Amino acid sequence: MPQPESIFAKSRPGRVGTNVPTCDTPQVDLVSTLGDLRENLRLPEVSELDLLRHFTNLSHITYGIETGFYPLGSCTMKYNPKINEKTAALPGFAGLHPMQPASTAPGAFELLRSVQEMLCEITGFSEVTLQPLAGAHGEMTCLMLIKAFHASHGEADQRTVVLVPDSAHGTNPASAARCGYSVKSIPTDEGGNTDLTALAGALDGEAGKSVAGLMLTNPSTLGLFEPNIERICEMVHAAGGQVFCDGANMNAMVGTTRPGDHGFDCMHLNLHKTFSTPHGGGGPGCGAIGLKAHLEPFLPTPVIRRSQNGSVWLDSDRPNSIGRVSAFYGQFLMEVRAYTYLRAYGKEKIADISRHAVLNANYVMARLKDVLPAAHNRPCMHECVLTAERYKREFGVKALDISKRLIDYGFHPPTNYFPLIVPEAIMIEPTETEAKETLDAFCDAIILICEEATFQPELLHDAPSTQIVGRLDETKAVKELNVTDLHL
Amino acid sequence: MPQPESIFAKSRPGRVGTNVPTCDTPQVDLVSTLGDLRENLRLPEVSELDLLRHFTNLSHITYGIETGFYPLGSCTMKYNPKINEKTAALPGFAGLHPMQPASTAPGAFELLRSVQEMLCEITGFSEVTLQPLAGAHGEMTCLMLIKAFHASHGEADQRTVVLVPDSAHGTNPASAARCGYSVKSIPTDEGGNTDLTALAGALDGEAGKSVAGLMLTNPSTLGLFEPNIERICEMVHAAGGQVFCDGANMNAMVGTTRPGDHGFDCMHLNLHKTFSTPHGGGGPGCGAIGLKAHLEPFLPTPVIRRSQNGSVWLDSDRPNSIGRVSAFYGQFLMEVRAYTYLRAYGKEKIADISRHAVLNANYVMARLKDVLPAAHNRPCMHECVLTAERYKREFGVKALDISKRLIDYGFHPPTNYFPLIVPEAIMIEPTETEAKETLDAFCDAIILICEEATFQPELLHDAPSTQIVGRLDETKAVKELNVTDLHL
Amino acid sequence: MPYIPHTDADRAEMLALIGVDSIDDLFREIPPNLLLKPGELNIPSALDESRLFAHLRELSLKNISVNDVTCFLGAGIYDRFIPATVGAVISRGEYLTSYTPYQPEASQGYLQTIYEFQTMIAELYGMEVANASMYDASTAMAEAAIMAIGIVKRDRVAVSSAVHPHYREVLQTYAWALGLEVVTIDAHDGKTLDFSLVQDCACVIVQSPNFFGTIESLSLARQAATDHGALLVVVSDPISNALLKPPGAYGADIVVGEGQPMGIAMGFGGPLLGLFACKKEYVRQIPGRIVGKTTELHGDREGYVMTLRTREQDIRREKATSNICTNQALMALAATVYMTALGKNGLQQIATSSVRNAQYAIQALQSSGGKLRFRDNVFCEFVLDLPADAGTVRDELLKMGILAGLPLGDYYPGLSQCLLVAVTEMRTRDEIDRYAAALKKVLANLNSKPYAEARN
Amino acid sequence: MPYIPHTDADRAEMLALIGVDSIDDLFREIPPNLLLKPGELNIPSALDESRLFAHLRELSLKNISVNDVTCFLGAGIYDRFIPATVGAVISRGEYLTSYTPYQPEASQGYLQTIYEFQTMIAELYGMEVANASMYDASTAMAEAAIMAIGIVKRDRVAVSSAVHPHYREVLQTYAWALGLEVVTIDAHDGKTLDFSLVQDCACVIVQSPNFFGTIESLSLARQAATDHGALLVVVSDPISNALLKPPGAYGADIVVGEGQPMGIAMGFGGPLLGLFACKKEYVRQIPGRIVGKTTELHGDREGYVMTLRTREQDIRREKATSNICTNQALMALAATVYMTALGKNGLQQIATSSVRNAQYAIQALQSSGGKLRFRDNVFCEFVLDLPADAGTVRDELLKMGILAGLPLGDYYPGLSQCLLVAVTEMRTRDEIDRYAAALKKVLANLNSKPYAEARN
Ligand SMILES: Cc1ncc(COP(=O)(O)O)c(C=O)c1O
Ligand SMILES: Cc1ncc(COP(=O)(O)O)c(C=O)c1O
Repeated sequence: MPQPESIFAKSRPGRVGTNVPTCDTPQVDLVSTLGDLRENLRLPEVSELDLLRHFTNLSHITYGIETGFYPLGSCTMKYNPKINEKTAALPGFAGLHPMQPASTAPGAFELLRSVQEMLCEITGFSEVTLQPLAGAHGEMTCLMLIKAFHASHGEADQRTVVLVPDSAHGTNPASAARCGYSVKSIPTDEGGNTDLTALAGALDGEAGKSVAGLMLTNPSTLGLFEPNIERICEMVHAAGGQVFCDGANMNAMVGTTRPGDHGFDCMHLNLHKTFSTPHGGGGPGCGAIGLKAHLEPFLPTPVIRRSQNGSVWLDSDRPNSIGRVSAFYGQFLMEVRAYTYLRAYGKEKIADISRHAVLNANYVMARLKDVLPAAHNRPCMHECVLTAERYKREFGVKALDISKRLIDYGFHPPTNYFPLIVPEAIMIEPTETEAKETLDAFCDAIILICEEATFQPELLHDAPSTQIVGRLDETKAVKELNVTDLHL
Repeated sequence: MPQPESIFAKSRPGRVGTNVPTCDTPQVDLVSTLGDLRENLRLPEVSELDLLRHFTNLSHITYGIETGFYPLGSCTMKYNPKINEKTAALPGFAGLHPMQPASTAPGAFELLRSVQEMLCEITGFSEVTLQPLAGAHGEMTCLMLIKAFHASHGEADQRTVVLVPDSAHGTNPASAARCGYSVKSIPTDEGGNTDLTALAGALDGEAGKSVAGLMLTNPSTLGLFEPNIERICEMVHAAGGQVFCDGANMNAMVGTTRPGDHGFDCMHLNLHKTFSTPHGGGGPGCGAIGLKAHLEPFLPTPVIRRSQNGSVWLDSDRPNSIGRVSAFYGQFLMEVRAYTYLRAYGKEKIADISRHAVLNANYVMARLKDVLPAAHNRPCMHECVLTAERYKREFGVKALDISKRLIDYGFHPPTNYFPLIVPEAIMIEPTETEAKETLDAFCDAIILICEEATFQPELLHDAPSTQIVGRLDETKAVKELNVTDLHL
Repeated sequence: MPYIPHTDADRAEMLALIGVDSIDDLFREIPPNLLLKPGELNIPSALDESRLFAHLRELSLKNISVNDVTCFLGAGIYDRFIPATVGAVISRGEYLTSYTPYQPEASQGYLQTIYEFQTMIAELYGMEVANASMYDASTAMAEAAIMAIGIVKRDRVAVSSAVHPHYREVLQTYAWALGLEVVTIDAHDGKTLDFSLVQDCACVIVQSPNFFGTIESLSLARQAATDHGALLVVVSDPISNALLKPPGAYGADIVVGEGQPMGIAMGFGGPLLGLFACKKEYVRQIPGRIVGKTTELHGDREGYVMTLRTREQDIRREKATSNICTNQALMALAATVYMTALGKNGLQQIATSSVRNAQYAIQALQSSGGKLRFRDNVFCEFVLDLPADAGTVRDELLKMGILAGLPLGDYYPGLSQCLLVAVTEMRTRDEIDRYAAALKKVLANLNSKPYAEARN
Repeated sequence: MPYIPHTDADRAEMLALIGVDSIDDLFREIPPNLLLKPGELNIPSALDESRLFAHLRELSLKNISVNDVTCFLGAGIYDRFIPATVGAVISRGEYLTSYTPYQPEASQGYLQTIYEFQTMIAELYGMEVANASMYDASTAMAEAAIMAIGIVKRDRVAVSSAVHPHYREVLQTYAWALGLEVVTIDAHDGKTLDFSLVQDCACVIVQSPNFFGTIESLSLARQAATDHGALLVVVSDPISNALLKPPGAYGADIVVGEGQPMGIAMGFGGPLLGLFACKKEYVRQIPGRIVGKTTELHGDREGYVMTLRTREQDIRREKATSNICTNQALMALAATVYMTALGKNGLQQIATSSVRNAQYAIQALQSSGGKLRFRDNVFCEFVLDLPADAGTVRDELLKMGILAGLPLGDYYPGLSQCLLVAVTEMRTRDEIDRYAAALKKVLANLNSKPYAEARN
């Protein structure tokens, strides 16, 4: 396949790619109506067919879940059911204006409220809001609730520190910073759990009084369930702090255990992970949050409620609200998908999600244990974190090289170098929607690659060799920054 | 890319690929209700995701118009607008049952009748029926009308021969045979036109009395307009025969000239060619036919009519009808697409179709004239027929080799070895929806290939080398016939 | 026009290279009197995409679709479950916009799906081979008759009156054109029992489940065909084959059917999908495309090609086994995805649900005043005898949101008080109960009103 | 469950290899008191696909959508033409189901579309660089303010009251969390003129066309920003940029906007598309993903990668330029297809049509009893002053099938008789006439009835 051309290179002045609406109102003089006009507008001009060819051929060099196995750790690349796309496309959902009178969209509010209620039940929290637009946005919203909570006790100025484990995802400290908090890192112990001594130290005495809260990922980014979770929550609470759960790993827990029961005060969810709204190449995400009653007063506006009689209403009279965190009701059409997904499983089958996600991850871990040992010798949850340290040490082969070589074998690589605390980390999250044969084929490929690493390491260094391009020069990309088509 | 597995190889007992409707009526004993039951049912059992991966990956090794240029002569591989797919999917069309009371589908009948009327206007015939399901089916229906016409004059037994030019598409003689006619071949003259002397001979005296009609493709399959068309029709009519137009090449004529005005009595259309209903990998086709008043009594039932007051009605009282040629109203959802297409062009732009189709074909012919001369030195219509005879003679390179090599350059090959009367025929139909740059890239590739043919003929013999498989053994396919998965 | 990419500059450059002054010049071989003037055609004006969609939507909303009413109408076209994956696959541009895979190396994906389709259809019907598709069941049946004529060398075919009337009409049209004779075997009590007319026929054609929903005795038919030296052609709803002993197991020579129930929208009856399977010994007489597996000429990778091409019109011309060229590939793909999605269990499940729903409906509708007309086993469709004109009852029920079935009077004059009722897996107990209640009401009204006359 | 492929045999083999007896064993590290019992969760029961779709369809039909009424409501979200090609592209599984292109070699296609998106957005806004997308315009604006704070090192931002009220609310939320101050510049007669409050601010934020539809004087804003040592942040509807001199040409430092009008369904306000562009000198402060062009490490083929990654949270953690991770890639792809489909001419055409339609509507609605509230140039949205409560008028017009606009009273207490009216290219003269006629009727009724009290 030849290198694809830029859409601008395909452009010819005067071509059109669609039949835009005609206009039957009188002409106007644009200058006198609008004022200063622009000089030119360099957008592509191509026919409909050439448009479709461009994007069709580019899709052929884009790896998606429907192309093959995509075990990107921490991202829960599960199957995105096609029925969800059909329901989200219904004109009665897709054609709603967010500022049309609320009374004209009862079906939409019913759906939103139902999603909230199902998520409350699944997470063990008393309220959920769907306003956050992605995981990180949800984290930030949770921290804002925590901030407002402390402020309501007059402790806003005092509690300025957020504790974040060293294994946390980058969005955790970044979200804390976005809320004006300083971040204190909490180490992970040898066994892969939160270091309770260090935590106790951070919560002790004066230090403890400055702590706004702890951001804990459970299961952790090591793919391990935090067995001391109840104790940890108690410790933080005792010091007056709040505990936030990074719920990116909720796929390990759906129907099996509930963060609300663990002692967390609030959590975020990535509906685009756990509840299968499609990742879309990097979004839209969908970041619901769950919280307990004491944080409810601070919920972002507007709040969608259900009254005793079952009807759904919009509560905008929220004097203690942190305010809006996004323009409207969240990623509505993604909520339609999540709703469809939840109703397809139902109470009967919902636990199958976490049970098979965990089964698959443990299976991969077991199959690979001789070539790529797990960072911790414990049952993993929905994902396993392995280390390629030996290959780096002995053969100069890095985790990234193994990943790139996997592309040649037709697989999307796992996550690399995360969590940061595991050297040469390879984080594999198979998800529940993968069949045993797929896992076997993937493990077989890894085992083969590990053999290649030993005998023909250059195969890995030069990988991938089967794609439209070989390994790309990221340093050059930064140094000779080219982020828009300069030939325009 | 590895060779794709069979869907049966991916099957595991107990898997399901969709959530079928549940049942809430009482169980029944199947044996007593139904009688003998089958023993097993070996259908694939895969998950939804594995289903999608299978068909997604197979699509990646399927060349379509949206992948690239597809100049398959005689097939009119033009752009199939996406809006047509949207209108055809409307529940008020897709969800209609053909046997629901006619009074409950006025929109559908209005649409069908409007398609008929537009096609009447475009072809110059007085009536159109949409019942035929593809081009060949339309040919056959036309011949049946002709047969019924002769029968109505008591000439059914006498007129047993159909004249078919030697350049005709294979469906023409086959359709004639399907109507019990014997076929007499009419040669093409040096200039690429119907040999009038031979035609006169076939129509002369007793021979002429046995002639039911002539099946003429205009423009011919040589891509040439038959300049003597009026004369030819007169000659056949004078002998008491009817003239059928194979309208597969209507794309050369839309808005420019009308077969009904040429003297033809009836014609078929391939809506999947001229009117852009998608080819779907080999169908559904869509075979409307047009006819003049004297053939109307014999139309297949039911006939959709418009009364004076504008309302549309179903005429089933047709004593002279040939009867049904298909189960219902034709390829209805394809008619929706054709209607959408016709209304997008409208009277203002409809002629642009033929004008640009002809422009593109002549451009390709002109660009290639030094390497692949046209079979006839005349302006072509919507397609041009070139000959690779020289390459075969001089370098042992066949038209097929050139075609296969084009695949390596990213193009779908043209039609080969048709019409049969041109040695090493390469029949190129670019259609109006291709941009000049695409034609240039294609012509550049052909020129390069012709050079390769001269200096490195093995490149062509071995082509294609870029696909999932190399050239396949068709003889073995026949000898070791394997048309179902024997491993089942 | 976004469908035509040419700019003025393009046109000028192209004309210059061709060496003519204008596009008109390219049409110079057309006699001038045959040329249209610009804008001469009297068709409606162009609509932009947005208005066009609005216009089509409006037209579509004038129709009553199965989304608006509860559908108990079948008669060969069924309101069945279509998995969302079907649309997701067949709308992919690669499948939608490709054509007959004349160049197999560039179409391996599509060819493989056709091969898989053939395998699944053969399996479903219990036959050895199946082709790549026919237009619809009616033409598939006519082709089967003609194929039998060619094999047995007799010019007459026998068809049961319990075969879909439209299919029989199409057969009649085809037969007339070829000068063949069609003899009709009258069914008794909704079932085909007397095969004496098969004598001297090339084949006997029965449908099972037949038009009335009744499961025919295929062993009887097989025996009769053998006795008379005729082939047995069976028309069969593929869904019923999920449960029933398939025609192949009874020794059918050719089996055809309508593939629409397998993942294809009813679409006012088109596009449909003709299924065609036969014994391997007849494969060289089969009409239409067929895909085979082979290997590379100069390698050992496996691949797929269209095969037995010498049967076909483009090579064999008037001697071809059929004139069919373009078939229903995309619909065959839809059915392939459907059969893959449902698989063994899913297909048997929906078939069983249909049987259960139909049995429940038989009970419910009988207690509302209908009577089962025929007593033999049915799959999921049955004939309900009413104490009133079936057309009138159908019309009344339609007003209550129920598409009650097909009045049979137009097809079988003796059955003008009969309604052909289909109950698929899509119907619920509640919907059937509502049908029964509505029927009761309608019958009561008809009996108490001037309508009662209709019964005389 | 078709989403989970495991058979009993699979489970047994897998557990055996892992070396445990049951799936429960794998959860043994979870304290037993935290484990749910099977079926304990109180959520609704499962629905099969067909019933599920029917249920969702029913829910959707409870809503009044733009298919049911004529939409003159805008306020940042617009009913605009969406070419069919947009849906055809973004529904392709490769795009829909991939994720952030961390492995560029396996995602060159998507990366190229993002690079093309950045190019088009930069061009549209007249800026040097654009990022790969933000969540929506409101968060993009808040991020722009925070970015300005980081660049200018002041902890206060100024925003015009004529900026979308929701965006300002979001800004306020973000600012509160960071301890930043937001000062609001009151617009005069619908336009931002007095910039004295920009003093000591890191930036001034104006929207043009602003919330009232009025085209702001960006040269004035630019001058004021420069005078006060602040950055100029402009919020701008991308469609208006097809015609208007873009913010970049006025020297804006950061431009953000809502990409929804470019090929994205209104979808009750989500998913949307935050646009973010800035001067090249600030590119290292930009939030979110950005794609760059580079070449192979060991070759010279060109390719695309995510670049300037050290700005981002996964590498820089609490020092990152933003916490954003997942953005709105698929919506950016939709906008890319949209901009490609319309191109220069199409985009200018629909922008011009919107202007014409709005001007026509201004005339028509004024002759029906409305008054244009502000006198400055508008793009395609304007404030109509009514002789009645705007909410009441809106509700009455809705009964007549017209979604008349946004009553402004909730946002601007002084404007409770004002309606914000948007007129896009989708509206026709006839629809505008019907709006005008309906308004006349409504106003006449309101004046003659007890409603008249509302005017006091
Ligand atoms: C553990 C963890 N937390 C938070 C996030 C942030 O979620 P999002 O990308 O939706 O902002 C991610 C995902 O990327 C994650 O893996
Ligand atoms: C000239 C000509 N006539 C007739 C046909 C038959 O049309 P169809 O394939 O739709 O049956 C074709 C197309 O294949 C053709 O090219």
